[in-house]
Amino acid sequence: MIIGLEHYLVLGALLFCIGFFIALSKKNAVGVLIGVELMLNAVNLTLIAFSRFGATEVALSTQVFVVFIIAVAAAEVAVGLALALVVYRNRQTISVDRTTLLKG
Amino acid sequence: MSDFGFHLAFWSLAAMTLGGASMIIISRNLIHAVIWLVMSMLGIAGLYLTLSADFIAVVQVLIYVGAISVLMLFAIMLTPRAERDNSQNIKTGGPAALVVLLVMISTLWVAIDTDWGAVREAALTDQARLIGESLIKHYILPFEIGAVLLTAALVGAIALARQDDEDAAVHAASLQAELDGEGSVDPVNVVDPPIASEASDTEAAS
Amino acid sequence: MTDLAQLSNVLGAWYDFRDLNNLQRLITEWIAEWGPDWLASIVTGVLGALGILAVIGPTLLILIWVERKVISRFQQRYGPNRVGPKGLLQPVADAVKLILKEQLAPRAADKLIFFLPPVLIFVPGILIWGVLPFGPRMSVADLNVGVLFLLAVSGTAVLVIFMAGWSSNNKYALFGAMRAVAMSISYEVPMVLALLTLVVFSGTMSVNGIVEWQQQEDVIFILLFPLSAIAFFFAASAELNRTPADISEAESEIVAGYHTEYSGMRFGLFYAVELGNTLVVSGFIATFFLGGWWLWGLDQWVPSWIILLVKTGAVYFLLIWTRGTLPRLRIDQLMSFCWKALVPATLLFVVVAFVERTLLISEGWDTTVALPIMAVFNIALTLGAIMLFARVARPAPLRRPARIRMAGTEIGGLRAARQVASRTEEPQFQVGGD
Amino acid sequence: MTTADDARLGIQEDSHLAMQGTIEALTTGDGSEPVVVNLGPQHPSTHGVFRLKVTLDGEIVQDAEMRIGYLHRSMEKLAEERTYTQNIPFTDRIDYLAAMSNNLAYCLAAEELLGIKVPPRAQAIRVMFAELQRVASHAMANGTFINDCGAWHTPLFYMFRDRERVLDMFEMTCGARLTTNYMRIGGVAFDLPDELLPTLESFLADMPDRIADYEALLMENEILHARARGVGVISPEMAINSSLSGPVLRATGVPWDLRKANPYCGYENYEFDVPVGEQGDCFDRFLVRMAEVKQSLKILRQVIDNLPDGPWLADVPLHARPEPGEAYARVESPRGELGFYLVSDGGPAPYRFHCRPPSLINLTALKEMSIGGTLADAIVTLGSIDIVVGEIDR
Repeated sequence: MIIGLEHYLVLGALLFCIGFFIALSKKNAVGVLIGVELMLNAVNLTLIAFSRFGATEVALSTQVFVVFIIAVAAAEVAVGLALALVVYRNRQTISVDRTTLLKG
Repeated sequence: MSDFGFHLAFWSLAAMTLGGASMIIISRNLIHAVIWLVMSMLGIAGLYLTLSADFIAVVQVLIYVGAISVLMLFAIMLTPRAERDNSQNIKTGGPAALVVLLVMISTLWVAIDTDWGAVREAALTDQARLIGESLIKHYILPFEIGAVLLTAALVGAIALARQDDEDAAVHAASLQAELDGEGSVDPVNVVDPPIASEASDTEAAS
Repeated sequence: MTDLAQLSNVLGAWYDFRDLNNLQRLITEWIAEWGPDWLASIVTGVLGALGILAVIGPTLLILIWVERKVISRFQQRYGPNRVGPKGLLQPVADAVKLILKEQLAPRAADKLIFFLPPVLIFVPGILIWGVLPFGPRMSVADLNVGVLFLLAVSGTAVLVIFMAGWSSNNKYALFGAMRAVAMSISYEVPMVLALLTLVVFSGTMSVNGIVEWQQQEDVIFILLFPLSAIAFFFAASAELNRTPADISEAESEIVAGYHTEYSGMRFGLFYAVELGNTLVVSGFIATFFLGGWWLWGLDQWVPSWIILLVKTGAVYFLLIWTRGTLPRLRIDQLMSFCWKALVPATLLFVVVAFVERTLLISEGWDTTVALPIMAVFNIALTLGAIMLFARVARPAPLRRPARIRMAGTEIGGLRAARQVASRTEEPQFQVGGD
Repeated sequence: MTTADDARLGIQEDSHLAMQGTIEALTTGDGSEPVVVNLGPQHPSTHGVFRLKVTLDGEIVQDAEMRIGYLHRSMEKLAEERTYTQNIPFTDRIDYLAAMSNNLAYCLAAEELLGIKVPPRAQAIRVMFAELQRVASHAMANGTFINDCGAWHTPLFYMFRDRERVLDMFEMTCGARLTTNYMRIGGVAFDLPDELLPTLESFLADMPDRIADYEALLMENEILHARARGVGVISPEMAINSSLSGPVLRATGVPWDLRKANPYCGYENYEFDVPVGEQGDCFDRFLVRMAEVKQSLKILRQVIDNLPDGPWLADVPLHARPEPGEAYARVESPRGELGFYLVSDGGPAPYRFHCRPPSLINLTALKEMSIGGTLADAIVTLGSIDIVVGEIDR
């Protein structure tokens, strides 16, 4: 049978859920960031699938949109890791559940 | 592309992506997790190729595999070995799995059930040029805002990660205090460590 | 259609070696007649890959010999001449020796990540060859995002080096891996910017498109953008971890860097990929800046891939030359040189390229007249930039000249030292300083 | 994080990898523990079996601790059972890169103990071979120094080419290239062979333009400047306090050379100069060694021009028994002040045989020079001090 749009959507949904679960359950800040990355990638995949199987004039704008998502994701990871470093420096730990205290 | 080749590519790449992602959940060591992430990213880049979005595939490899994963590895290297535990939090694991299951069922049902009116037209050719032009022509404003965002993130990350001397002094003092067991040191009146006072006069030689 | 294409269509016979594409096209057409179409696509893929491996395999062996012989000539010695006629079988002997050696693995090493790198490091090494055009239609995959593909794949090599260094649980290897990662990440920026000037000027991102633009305009990019060529050359030699930037495997400092713990054929793989990468990068330098398979019309008679191999050989000799003679830079000097010298230089030339490109198109200047003027302007700009950098960016200790004085009659301790230092006449020996 | 802090901060203790144990005393600014790297006895650039335990914060050296003794052959004890003449071959193996200077220093000490006068021809021959040895040893020192800076052995091979010519001359006269064993108490073992002087003449004729090549190639090399200038700096006061000697001391600006300060073997009637550096960094040591080679060639020229003839060995009884007493003779070896201290109790063998190795004493300054620099700088500094492990461990 032909590889249609549904195949990619199912794949994207599965990937999103795995990323979501990782983001929720991991104890390490970097682990959470990995989860978030996976979720973003899943969204990109579904977007590109739509652009391929949708009407042509909509295809270009979705690809531009995906470029922006990738840029934002990169910026987000950079700032997230910098935050993790600062948290480590003050709390000597970056495990998410041990830094529950918002201290001034 | 011939049907058989396309099928082979799609299913192998799908297995690679989902396998990599699920291994992240299982692997104990954080660096293993990042390497499995890289594998699933490569899988996704391959999937973009099967969707004939070659510019996005190359950008994906360049940014995710080339830069972001190395950034994560650097972050992991900067924190000591004790923090490299990739284990789940057992207490919150249960409810999280429930929520994820709920989300999964709803998205899958929506994905399969609705009629997307998918039409398989010829893919765009020479996407790099088209994307470039549209970035400059129609999406010039988001393009500029994106540039500002990236610079802000860059400066922010550096400002956060950088450690100037005053912080170092506070930090070293608090560590020392903990060693001596006098409780925490308030950062205001931290005395700078005595700098080697006997400035050797080197006027003789130079 | 360039005249070459018409000519080869007329001839089009498989024995016309000026364009190896004929052979492949004939075979696929023959298969398409009787066999299923997926077999044809598989055969073309296999032929393309075999073509590349045919190029890499023997040249790697010969290159090991060439490199050792050329460096030995620099060092007033003979180089390998015992094994086989004039030492030609030395690389074979090395390979056999490495295969027979025992493959050690450190006990506490991370098994999975320790065994993967020697295999994975081949992936970028071979993938890059796909985009190198040997002739007008003779490139394995003429992607229209060729330049970006080249950068993306060479980016992944960094990750494999990190895995190798981190997993072998050895301090030297970890130092080597961290240095290699930090350096290649920061040297990717000048590489991207240097290629950006070419992409802007030739209008396409496909590597073959750049070569065809040079053929069309009868100019090679090294004349138009000399500083980008120098920056790309240095950044590429830094990516390849070759002197003067081979700090990630600096023998004198960290033994063998990230492949300290690898022995036997695993080390052999690392070594072979390193040479293969050097070959393909010198191929790309020849393609981007020296005009690749085109040489002012010579490519009508001489097969184009021979022209490319000759140019690649020339650039490869340059890489051996720098490796044989220059000492190594420290990691912080490399970083500061990259960010303080290469990045501004290439940024400058990106701006220059944009300006000149718009002049060419919007003003509609005739390229045969405009390009030489721009070339002269760019070369002057390059010399000016290098002079400025040499003067401005000298670190403090280098600003004062190093002076040697003769003590003459004052022999003694500190008092004599002050007398010698306070002497006013011209020191016997002065070096460096501005 | 002690448990008290946890309670105060209200953090539940469930992750089994919590930070146990106290923070080490030597923590760096941001709490990551420093790395201790072993530039172990088996390392390509430690010039022999010598271990440097380096504590690093990132690439910056915080502490460098030296471990020596891997090449200890207890020569000084063995020498006490052998007669004065039998000890001469030991001295070749103490500093195997400058055997002639070792022989010379030991023979001077023995002659002072025995009160023997050395004939003028022997003194001139001794000066000639001491200076030839300096040229060979400096060629080796500068070659390996640049090699530590990373140049792939190319300058090293050029300098080895000159060293080979000197070693051929040694082989011509005393049959051995490295462990020459050429000098005897009271003079030298054999007279000069006839073909030595022409070879020496051609050597002196070629060397100037060879040195001009090195100066052209190496002096203006920007990367060498970047790697060696301002690295491993030591101040004149510190140099004198830690009793450094040789090119390492002269590079800091202190003009101290034994051949001028306390002339031996007739150095006072040769006219030569003592090159002195200014900054006391690695590059100045390199320059001082280059200039010294030129001065040695000047001395060799003068030695050949007025080589006295006559006996080359004073008549000394085979088993001379010096009356009880002690003697200390020192020589300007290529690495610095090499001294031999002999105590005799009237017997045929020395009661005490001690050698002052310049490499060991110059090495003590390595820690002070390399702290604050990077790991690469420490290796370059070690190379510029030019140590010989045989001399350090004896």
